[in-house]
Amino acid sequence: EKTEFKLAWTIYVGWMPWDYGAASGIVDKWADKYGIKIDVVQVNDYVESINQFTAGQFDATVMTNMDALTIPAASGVDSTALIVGDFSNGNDGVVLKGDKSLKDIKGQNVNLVELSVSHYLLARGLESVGMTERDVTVVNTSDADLVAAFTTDDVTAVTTWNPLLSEITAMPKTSKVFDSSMIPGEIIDLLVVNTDTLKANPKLGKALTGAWYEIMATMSGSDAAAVKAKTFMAEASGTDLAGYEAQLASTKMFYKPADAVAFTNSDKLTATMAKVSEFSFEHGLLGEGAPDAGFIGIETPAGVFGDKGNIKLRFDPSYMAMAAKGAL
Amino acid sequence: MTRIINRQPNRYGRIVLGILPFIILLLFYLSASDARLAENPNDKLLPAFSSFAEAIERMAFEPSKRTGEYLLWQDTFASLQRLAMGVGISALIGLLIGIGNGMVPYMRSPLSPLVTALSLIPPMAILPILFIVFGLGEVSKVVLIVIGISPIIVRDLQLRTDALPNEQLLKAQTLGGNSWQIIVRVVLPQIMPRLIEAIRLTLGSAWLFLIAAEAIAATEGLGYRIFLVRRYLSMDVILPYVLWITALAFAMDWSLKRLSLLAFPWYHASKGGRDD
Amino acid sequence: MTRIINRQPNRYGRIVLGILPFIILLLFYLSASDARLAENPNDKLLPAFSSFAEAIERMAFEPSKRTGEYLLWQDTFASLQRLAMGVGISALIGLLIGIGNGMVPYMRSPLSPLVTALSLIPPMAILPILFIVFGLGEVSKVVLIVIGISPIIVRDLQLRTDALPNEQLLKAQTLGGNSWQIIVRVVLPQIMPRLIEAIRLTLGSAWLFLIAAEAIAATEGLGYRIFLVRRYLSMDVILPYVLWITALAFAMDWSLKRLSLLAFPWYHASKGGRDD
Amino acid sequence: MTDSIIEFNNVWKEYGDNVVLERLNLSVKAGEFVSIVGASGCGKTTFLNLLLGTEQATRGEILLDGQPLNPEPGIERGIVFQRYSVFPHLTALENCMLGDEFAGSLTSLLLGRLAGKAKAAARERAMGMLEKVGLANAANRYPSELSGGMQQRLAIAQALLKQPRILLLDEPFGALDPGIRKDMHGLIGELWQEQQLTVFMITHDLSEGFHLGSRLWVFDKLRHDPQAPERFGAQVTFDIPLHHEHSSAAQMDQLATLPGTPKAAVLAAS
Amino acid sequence: MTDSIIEFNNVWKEYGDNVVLERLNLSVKAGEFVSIVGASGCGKTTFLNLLLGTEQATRGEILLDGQPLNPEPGIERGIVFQRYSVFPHLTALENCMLGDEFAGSLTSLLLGRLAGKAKAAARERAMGMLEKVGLANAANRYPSELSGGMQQRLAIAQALLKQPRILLLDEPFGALDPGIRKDMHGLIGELWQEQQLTVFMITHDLSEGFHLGSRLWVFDKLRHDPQAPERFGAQVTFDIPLHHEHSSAAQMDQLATLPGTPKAAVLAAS
Ligand SMILES: Nc1ncnc2c1ncn2[C@@H]1O[C@H](COP(=O)(O)OP(=O)(O)OP(=O)(O)O)[C@@H](O)[C@H]1O
Ligand SMILES: Nc1ncnc2c1ncn2[C@@H]1O[C@H](COP(=O)(O)OP(=O)(O)OP(=O)(O)O)[C@@H](O)[C@H]1O
Ligand SMILES: [Mg+2]
Ligand SMILES: [Mg+2]
Repeated sequence: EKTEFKLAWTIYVGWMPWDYGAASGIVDKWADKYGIKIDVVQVNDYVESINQFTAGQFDATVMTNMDALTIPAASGVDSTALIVGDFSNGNDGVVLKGDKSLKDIKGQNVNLVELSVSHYLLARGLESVGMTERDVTVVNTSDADLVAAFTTDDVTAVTTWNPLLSEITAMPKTSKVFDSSMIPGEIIDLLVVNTDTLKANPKLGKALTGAWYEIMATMSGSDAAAVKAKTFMAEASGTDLAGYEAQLASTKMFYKPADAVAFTNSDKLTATMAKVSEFSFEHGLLGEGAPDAGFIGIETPAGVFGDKGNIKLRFDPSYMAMAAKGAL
Repeated sequence: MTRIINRQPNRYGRIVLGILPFIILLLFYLSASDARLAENPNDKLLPAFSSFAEAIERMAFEPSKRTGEYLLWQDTFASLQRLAMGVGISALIGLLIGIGNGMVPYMRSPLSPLVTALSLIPPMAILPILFIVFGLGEVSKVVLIVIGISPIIVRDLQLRTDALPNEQLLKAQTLGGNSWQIIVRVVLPQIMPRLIEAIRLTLGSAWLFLIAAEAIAATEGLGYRIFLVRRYLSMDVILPYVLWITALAFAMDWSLKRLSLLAFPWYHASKGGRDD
Repeated sequence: MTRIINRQPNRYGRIVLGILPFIILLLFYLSASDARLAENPNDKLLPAFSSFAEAIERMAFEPSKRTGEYLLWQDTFASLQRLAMGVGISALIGLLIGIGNGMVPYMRSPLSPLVTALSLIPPMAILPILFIVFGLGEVSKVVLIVIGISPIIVRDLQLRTDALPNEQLLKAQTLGGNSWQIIVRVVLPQIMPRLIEAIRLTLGSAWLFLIAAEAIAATEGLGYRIFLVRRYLSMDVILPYVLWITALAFAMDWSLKRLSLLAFPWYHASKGGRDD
Repeated sequence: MTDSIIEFNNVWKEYGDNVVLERLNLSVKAGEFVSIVGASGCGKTTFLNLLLGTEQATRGEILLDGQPLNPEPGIERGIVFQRYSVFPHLTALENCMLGDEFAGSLTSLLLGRLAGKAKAAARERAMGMLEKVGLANAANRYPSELSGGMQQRLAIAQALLKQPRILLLDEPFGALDPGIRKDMHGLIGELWQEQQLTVFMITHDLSEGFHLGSRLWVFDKLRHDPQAPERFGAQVTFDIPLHHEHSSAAQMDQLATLPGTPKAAVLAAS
Repeated sequence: MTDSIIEFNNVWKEYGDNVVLERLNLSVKAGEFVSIVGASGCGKTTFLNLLLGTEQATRGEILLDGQPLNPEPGIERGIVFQRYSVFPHLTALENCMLGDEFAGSLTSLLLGRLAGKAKAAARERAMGMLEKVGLANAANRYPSELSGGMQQRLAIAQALLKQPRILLLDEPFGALDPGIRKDMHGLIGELWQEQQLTVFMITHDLSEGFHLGSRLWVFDKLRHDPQAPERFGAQVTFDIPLHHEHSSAAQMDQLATLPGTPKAAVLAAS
């Protein structure tokens, strides 16, 4: 029986708790409790970490709902969203130079990480003002270089996430014309586990969920322990406490498992995933063989979107529910 | 002949032996791919050959649904244009500064240490600075190539200029040549074949920088496509692209070699015909 | 002496001229930085020298709050270790296959075309494949360096082995040497200084690959740090890191040159003392 | 013919369509010193390569002591080239010890080195030979620190230490200054007498050939096809026994008038 | 002294502490052919460099036609080295035209090339000279396609086309085979007579020096310091006028017995 598991995380406000959890021993504590070992690995490059998950190198990896659909699920790897950690509530945004509104984006080059949630956000933003992607030119730009890119004259519009977003909006003469708070609950940060692995090893699900909500409890307070935890996370992501707090402010963290369960159980999640599927299909992300947006089935507590015979992405609130009941 | 260093395969044997490792690699891939696909038919890591064929068909011979362009050719054209500009500018810089440094002591004194220092800076580390100075457009991609390879070309051509027999330069002076005439008629033509060698040598790095730059900011190009489809692990696109780049690199190297043989027969004759 | 190609600055003039461009660059930076900071005191693009000092102090001489380590040294150590392993393994491969290909026709026939093909593949393009095959640990970083530079070293050493005068090998055979003895006593020692040259030549690429690999998968290392702080445009950290890498690269190059001069005096004597 | 050390029986050498040597029927006795002259490109080096074993005869057979020649260079045949005959990474002494180091026991097979007593013995033998060729003082110098003449002495010393039956010399003094050349002639003459060697020496300098050899061969084509010069190969057109005290001027004049002799060579020697 | 073309007045040449040449007081008349011999490293090439203008005298002065020598190589002094004196990327004809192409008007200044009539004229002159040195058939070949001797002919032709007052030769035939050397001697002798040149030729071959020169200089050190050989420089220890039909054997024997003469050279020439 498998007792050693690997979890990959990348630097992002909603995922920094895993680093703290590993460093403070919380993850080990819960792993010991269930008699397993969990290796928490930082991966610098977000896409690479998901690719590795898809290739089977990691058992659990942090990613957004859209990437969970388009990378592992689209590659035929049955994946389960074990923990719904947060959703972006202003953490992703569209920024223009000068005193502008979203309509002014027409005809501009927009620098962003193509095919990522930024791309999705832009599409949703354009939709809100009656435009489509054809009204702009998307320029694929590595996230690490977006900030530097924005300082140059030929870059006038970007779509990106934090901490890059706050670096960019901190520059003079910029306007944030659209952000994820205008589409709340559509960009969701998950911990995704390989479904087969989870089925065979429910202990892994229990240990991870238990650890996560212990970390949440620690950092959600306002005592010294919370400050210490958040300072740690701030430094690991290359900023300071104030910077990290600012990022947290635009993130709707589900500190309590019950909130996460409620969010997962709602109908809205199914509708969101339908929108995401639609977007992904249009951009060819569901694979060349996909005949329509419903090609890959997505199972949520409220129902299944798409092909029931080809379910590859599952939202499973049962472990979070156990945490809510204190049953872990 | 019994010593292993003296034993030569015949012509036929050489060809068979040369092809052998490629066949082994191919078989190895096929069996690994089959094994993975048997387990998960949607696996994208080691696609079957039919998937490659489809991907090539799609990228090269069908217009893209989104833009109506033939992606492979569009990417190839964009990348080759950048590469040609980057390498061309580097060659020009290499010629000017390399020959200048080699011939004019008053130019060499200030420039040679600078070029040495520049050649040591890893270009990838200063990418952000490049973007800030040159923007995200075509310029920065070309500049990355230039920064990456021109110090090498400069240093190489400087050495080659130094290595020209001093006798020739003295002789040219006794024939009444002034500095400029000697550079134009005696040095430059002799450095040209060496320039081609230097370009052949640095072409690999040039590709590297091109791909790195395209991975960071682009809307088309071979490197752009590879790093874009990496997002959904489309090995069926990545591998043909890698092979295509390799083929392009080979074709360029070969053409440069041919060009040199045609244009500078005297150079290859005096080298005694040993070319790799 | 009136021709510009004959005019030589004296020793003093050479030193002054050599330093001049660096001073100009420095002054240029200072004025640009002042101008930007005057406009926006929070500007991160061209930090003042005081910011550099603070950043260096923070990275090199204060323990990190998170891990209690001195980051600069930790990064340096991690990167150098990877570099040493990558270059070391490449050197070994280069020696084995380079000398083997150069000396044993039955080895050269199958391997030489393969090495040529491999050397044309741009390693950056196959990065995704590497990570999948070798994982995200130390191995994949070392492997990227090895894949990137060992074909170059192999080809170089193969050419150098080929270029050994055939007379020497015949003489060794008439002295009764068998294949192995000739390789060990005649070929290997003569290839060693050339190996050092090949390493010096490829060290720049090795750094490049190291930085590229660390940018994607690492939790420490010079490339990782630059990549990490790039998101915040922390030029006050990036620039000292770039200079530090440049200094390290220079120190390595210099040490290798010294080592070669000390260990292989016969090689440098017969080259006639012209070393760059 | 049984007392001859080397025998060529109707030997031909062709490279593809290019016939380089044809119908060689030669026999050389142990202790002879054969000087070989001939126009550039006529096949002298090819002839030496046949003897050395790096090239195989296209037709015919070459016998050493009545046995077919080992088709690979070996210790029974020593060689000195015009250049590159010593190892630049070894000192003079190490160059001379190398032959013995190849021939030892286990460490020798594994590493090509000797240890302990065997090493000391090899060093002694090497020093003795260095002394004989006048390089004792330069034992610890690398070839790049030796003059051209000293390098060739070293090459000869190195070859002789293996006590070869045959010594092959391909223009051994071609790159030396005239003065130094004279000294080398003295040396090689002495060593030849002393070690009872059979020597084949190619030279471009006819006077050198006369001076040193006990027998002079002139290589040239007997048959010519102006349209296809590669159709016919060279043979030994003159085989002249030389009686020291040296060949008479008459002998040389006679040679100069014969069609097969390269004019330049005769002029240079006169 | 006024009719001398070249005059050395107490010329010294030192590299740091190393005195290479000392107290040279020499005078050469127009039309003389000075052969220069001396041991290797004694400063012959340095002497030629002083004449050429690539090295400056540390003390003393060198006069050309009574005027201080232009301290830079120029068209009044032609030179031929042992090797590398022709341009490998130009055909024989182009090599010969180069001197004229440097001397034309605008295009020549900008590109080092001639156009139209001037070019045709230069080509004609070059062909004439190639014919004179026997290279007319090889006009369109690159140096790498020429033999060593032909390359040196070409180098001489190229130098003479600028009609230099002085021709400097640094072992011009040192790398040639003996036979070819003889031909070259004939050529250079003819050209010297015909073009009224003043020639300085360094050679290692004493017989060559005697054969060609109208005057022979032997460079050697008069003073020796065994502890510090670099303390004293070489001078012209013998200055021998040579009367053609050639120098007598007696003259050479006398030379051989003198202490300053390199033995090897005399032996080689005998
Ligand atoms: N490996 C080879 N393959 C084909 N042709 C060869 C080979 N080696 C020599 N030849 C040809 O054989 C002929 C004789 O060459 P060889 O080197 O024996 O001449 P040589 O008499 O030694 O000349 P030199 O005096 O210039 O050294 C030449 O025409 C040469 O082109
Ligand atoms: N540029 C230089 N700097 C320092 N020393 C030099 C320089 N050029 C020559 N020498 C020294 O001057 C001396 C004479 O050298 P030169 O080349 O003139 O000798 P040479 O007579 O031409 O010898 P060879 O017959 O070998 O050509 C040598 O000791 C050499 O080391
Ligand atoms: Mg030969
Ligand atoms: Mg000289």
